[in-house]
Amino acid sequence: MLALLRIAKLVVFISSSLFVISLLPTHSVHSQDASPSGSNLGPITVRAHDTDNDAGGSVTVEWDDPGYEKMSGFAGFLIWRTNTLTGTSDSVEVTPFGTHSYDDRSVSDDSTYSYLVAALVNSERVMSAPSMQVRSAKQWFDSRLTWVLILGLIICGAVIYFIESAKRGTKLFLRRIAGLEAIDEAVGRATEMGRPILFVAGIQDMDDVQTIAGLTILGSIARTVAEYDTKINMPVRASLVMTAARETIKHAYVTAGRPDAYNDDMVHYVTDEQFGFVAAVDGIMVRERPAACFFLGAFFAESLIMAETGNSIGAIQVAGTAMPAQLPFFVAACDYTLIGEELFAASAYLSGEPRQLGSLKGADVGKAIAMIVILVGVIATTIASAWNSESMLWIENLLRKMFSTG
Amino acid sequence: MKKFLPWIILVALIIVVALLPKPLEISPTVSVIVTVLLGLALTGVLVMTMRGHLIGRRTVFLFIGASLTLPFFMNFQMPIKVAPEVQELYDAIAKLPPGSKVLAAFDYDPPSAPELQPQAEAFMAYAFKHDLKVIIMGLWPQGPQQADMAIQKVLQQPAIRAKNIKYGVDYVNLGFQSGNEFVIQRMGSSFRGMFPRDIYNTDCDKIPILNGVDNFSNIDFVFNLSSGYPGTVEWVQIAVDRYGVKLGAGNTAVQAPSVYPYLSSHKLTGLAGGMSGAWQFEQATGEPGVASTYVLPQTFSHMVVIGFIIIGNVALFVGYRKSRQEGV
Amino acid sequence: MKREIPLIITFVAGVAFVLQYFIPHYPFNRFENLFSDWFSIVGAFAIWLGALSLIKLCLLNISKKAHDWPISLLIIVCFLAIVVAGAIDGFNGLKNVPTTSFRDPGTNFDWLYQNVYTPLSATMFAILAFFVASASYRAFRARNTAATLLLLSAFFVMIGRVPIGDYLSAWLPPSWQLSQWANWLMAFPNTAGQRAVMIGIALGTVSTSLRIILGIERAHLEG
Amino acid sequence: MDSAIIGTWLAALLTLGIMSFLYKDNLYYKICEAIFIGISAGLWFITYFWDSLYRIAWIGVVHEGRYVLLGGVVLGVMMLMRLFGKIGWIARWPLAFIVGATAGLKMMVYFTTNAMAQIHGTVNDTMAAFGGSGLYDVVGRIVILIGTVTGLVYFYFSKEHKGLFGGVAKVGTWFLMITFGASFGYTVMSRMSLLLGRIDFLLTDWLKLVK
Repeated sequence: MLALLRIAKLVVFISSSLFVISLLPTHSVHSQDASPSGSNLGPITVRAHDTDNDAGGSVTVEWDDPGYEKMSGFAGFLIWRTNTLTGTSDSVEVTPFGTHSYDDRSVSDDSTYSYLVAALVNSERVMSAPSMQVRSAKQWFDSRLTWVLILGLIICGAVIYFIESAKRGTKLFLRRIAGLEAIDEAVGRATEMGRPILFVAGIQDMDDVQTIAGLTILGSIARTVAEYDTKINMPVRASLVMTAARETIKHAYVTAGRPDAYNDDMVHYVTDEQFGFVAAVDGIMVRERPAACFFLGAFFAESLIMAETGNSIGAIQVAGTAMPAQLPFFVAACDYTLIGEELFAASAYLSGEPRQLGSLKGADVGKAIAMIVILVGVIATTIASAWNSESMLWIENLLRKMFSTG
Repeated sequence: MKKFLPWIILVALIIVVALLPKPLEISPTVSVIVTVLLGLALTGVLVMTMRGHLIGRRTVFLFIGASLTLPFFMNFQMPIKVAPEVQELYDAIAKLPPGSKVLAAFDYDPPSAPELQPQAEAFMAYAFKHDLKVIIMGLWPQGPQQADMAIQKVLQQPAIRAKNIKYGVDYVNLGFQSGNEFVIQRMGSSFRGMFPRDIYNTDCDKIPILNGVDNFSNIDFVFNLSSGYPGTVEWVQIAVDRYGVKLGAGNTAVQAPSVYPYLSSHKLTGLAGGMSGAWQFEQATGEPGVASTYVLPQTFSHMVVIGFIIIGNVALFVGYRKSRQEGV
Repeated sequence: MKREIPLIITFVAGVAFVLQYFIPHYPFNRFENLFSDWFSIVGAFAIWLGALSLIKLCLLNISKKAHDWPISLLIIVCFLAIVVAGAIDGFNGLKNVPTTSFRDPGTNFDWLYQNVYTPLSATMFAILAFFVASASYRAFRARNTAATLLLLSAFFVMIGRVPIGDYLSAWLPPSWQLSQWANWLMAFPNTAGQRAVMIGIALGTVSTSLRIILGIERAHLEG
Repeated sequence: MDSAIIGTWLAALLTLGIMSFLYKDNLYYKICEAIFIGISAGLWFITYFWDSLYRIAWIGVVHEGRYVLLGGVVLGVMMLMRLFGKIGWIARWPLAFIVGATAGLKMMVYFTTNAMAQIHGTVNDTMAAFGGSGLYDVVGRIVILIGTVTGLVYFYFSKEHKGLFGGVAKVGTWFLMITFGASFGYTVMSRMSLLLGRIDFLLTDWLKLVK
């Protein structure tokens, strides 16, 4: 049985090889005949295959140039396509100098195609043999992202593992973040002074994770505010944020047992315009003189205008953002600043919920991996370049491959 | 009396301005005197601060205002040196052969125009003079309008007017498309899908310059002028990372530091950052424009800010010594 | 049920959008575009809530004859003026062949945009210059090591980025001049700090996103 | 007077009005602020109307037959239910969808372009340090290595900043401070440029003092 199968395979192989061989010479002769006088360059070989990692509708054509590009009068390669189901042919594209592959995105997944590539030299066409038949297809997985998937699963797995173990009651150590105590202190001072607090959750919409982190912090601040019966004023720049912030504060008031003290106007929309919003916030600051200002979310250039105005009225200011460009201004003008990741961590800290804290531990695993990878990579490179170590070179290349995203 | 002081100053200022000759220009000698006076005033502030009188915000504001206004009337020349990342940007553009298709993404609005508009003008002038075909688009609603303003301005240059630049042949403005980075994403598969018509509602199939342009592989260079989100970061993340285009950028000075990592990882080919990037770019392309007239006021204001920082630190140091002496 | 459904929606949407990142196959390849379209449509509806909140507060001020009530009236007048101008310009534009936009040059909307909106927003942005100066006067003091480093690096970048930096250091060999120091500072130590912040932010985003998807972080959905 | 001159005067007066805030809060500023809020809120309102409701939803559904966009309309209408007390809770559904989708989308984008690409960049930079392209590069790339790793140590929450670990974290904060200083220094220039633009407008276009 097995022997039969082998024989069958051999027959197929030989006959197909013969078929290909029978085709080849005629075409190469043809192409040499057609080539411009004085040159005896070999044929252009063409391969066509389904474009990898895409949503279908695209075929990649690749070819080798035996040297036509170097000839004077070379004008480009013409790509010629035949739809083998309908038999229609058309030219697809003329590629410029130096290009040896082309993604034909005008194909249909329901047809099969065959491609020819012709070198255009002095208004002559030097044709290649036709490529094998090819059909484009959709892929279910982008194989370039394999390492992203693996590393992502490790980190997400770590986050979920620590969330679960925190849920089961495992004590997790996390160092304290300077600035978090300041939040309660600031609310307390506003209460003492009988002045309102001002909360700005950044100027981005709900499609920014920083805004959501800011709202979570708002949740715990609002609980304290509700208990102390302090006034809170929250101007917002996007209507969706307004709705979400109202939900957040309302929930805090309900939890604190004072649903009657809640009022929708605590959160009010001003304008979607960045600087119009700033003008309004500045106005609120100098007129209402809040005792504490919170700037937690995604900020842009307005960060310093608000923080300096807040500084000039002598408010306690706590800021936090993951916009690297704005951090310096908050650091310079505010009393406490949550730097980058600390903004995301703060919401978990303040909730005090073990599951939230567990997720921070998971992110730390990611940082540990990052540090180890960087250090291993550096040591491997050093050894590889100093002693020509093969195994170190292998590690170096593996790391490069793992983390290359392009 | 004190209540009316600002108004009196205001009225006096208006009278002075009305009496001034127009346009006003100060001779080099007077310029030097004004500079020295400004320096003396700063020294006065230093002495006051050392004696323990911290000056108020308003005095700082006044100094900044003066240091930015007065140099406009002065006559000085400052040498300009081109930074390597600006040179890299210029080299990348200069390497493009005539007829190359350049996608210019205008992702900023009027507030950032002082920094980015000069870069836009220098770029457009260079492109027109060297026969680069420019395709304009914007991820910010006001971006394409800024592009149009830059074009109208450079088209008035005699050398460019002589080239007989034609809309649709030498450049096209595709307008704004909402959707932030998703727009770039979709352009990766099809430009037409995202921009079926140009800003004037003309079908893109009828615009000669767009012939054969359907995705990033038909574009030789992308030049992005950006002042925030969406901007250069998104272009790097999607157009460069996923579609491998060559990208150069002009950024506001604030945005620039956050894209430096991409410059050293070679995802970004050249960067002009802020106003100094603008005048260096003007210098590199040989298109001196408005940025070059800002060199002097900019330098003055820098000096004043640095002066204030030094004053603050001298005061701190003197205060520190004093408190130690008193402690002993 | 009222509480569970939003959490289920969040979970399903979150997982679907993680998956679409890896799957080029239809319909996953359409998700990002679909989200951007849906998001801007929802935004267009939601802005009614915002605008009504703004107008309500202004009307409240006016009816109470609050201290600044004419200012509130001015806000409503300006709001309506540009909305009406934009609406009329837009509908007129639909009649043209080919259609024109409400923000084309020459429309009333454009006049308001150019002469009212632009100077206001540019000036609000520009007064930052004053605040930067007053903040640096106060904050850039060499109080401790960290503050000294902040001060020094700001100093080198500031002076290295204007011609006068090279003017002052002209006596040094070209590769040691102040602009080179500024370039080096921007290219290396600055990149290092940026990278640490960026990697931290990325991991913070991952853990926050997971908390959101798993329904642990849900302050915005309760109430 | 033609509308261009009125426009220039209006723009100049509004510019001065905003600047008067630097002296102190006053009626002139309040008026400019009110105009700004009203005009800009209206501007976004009408822009959303034409760009999203008309151009995406109406054209998309009615003219192009993309019925999938109706999903967005449904979510939008749910959002508006906020206005009607009883059924207002349904506004949480669109919110839940947007937040969930954002979380999924941003998680992967940040993970690849911020975390992975930056780790890759750091390893690559250090490798390039051995290329021997002069002191400038070699020292710089080693600085990148030290700065990135110590900076990450600062953001590590699971261990108290004490002893050697605390020392390393301290170096990390130094790098953060250098980064912040550089950004700040760079920004000073940028901000001056913006103000220059306004002063240029006042002096040139309005007062005509400068050519």
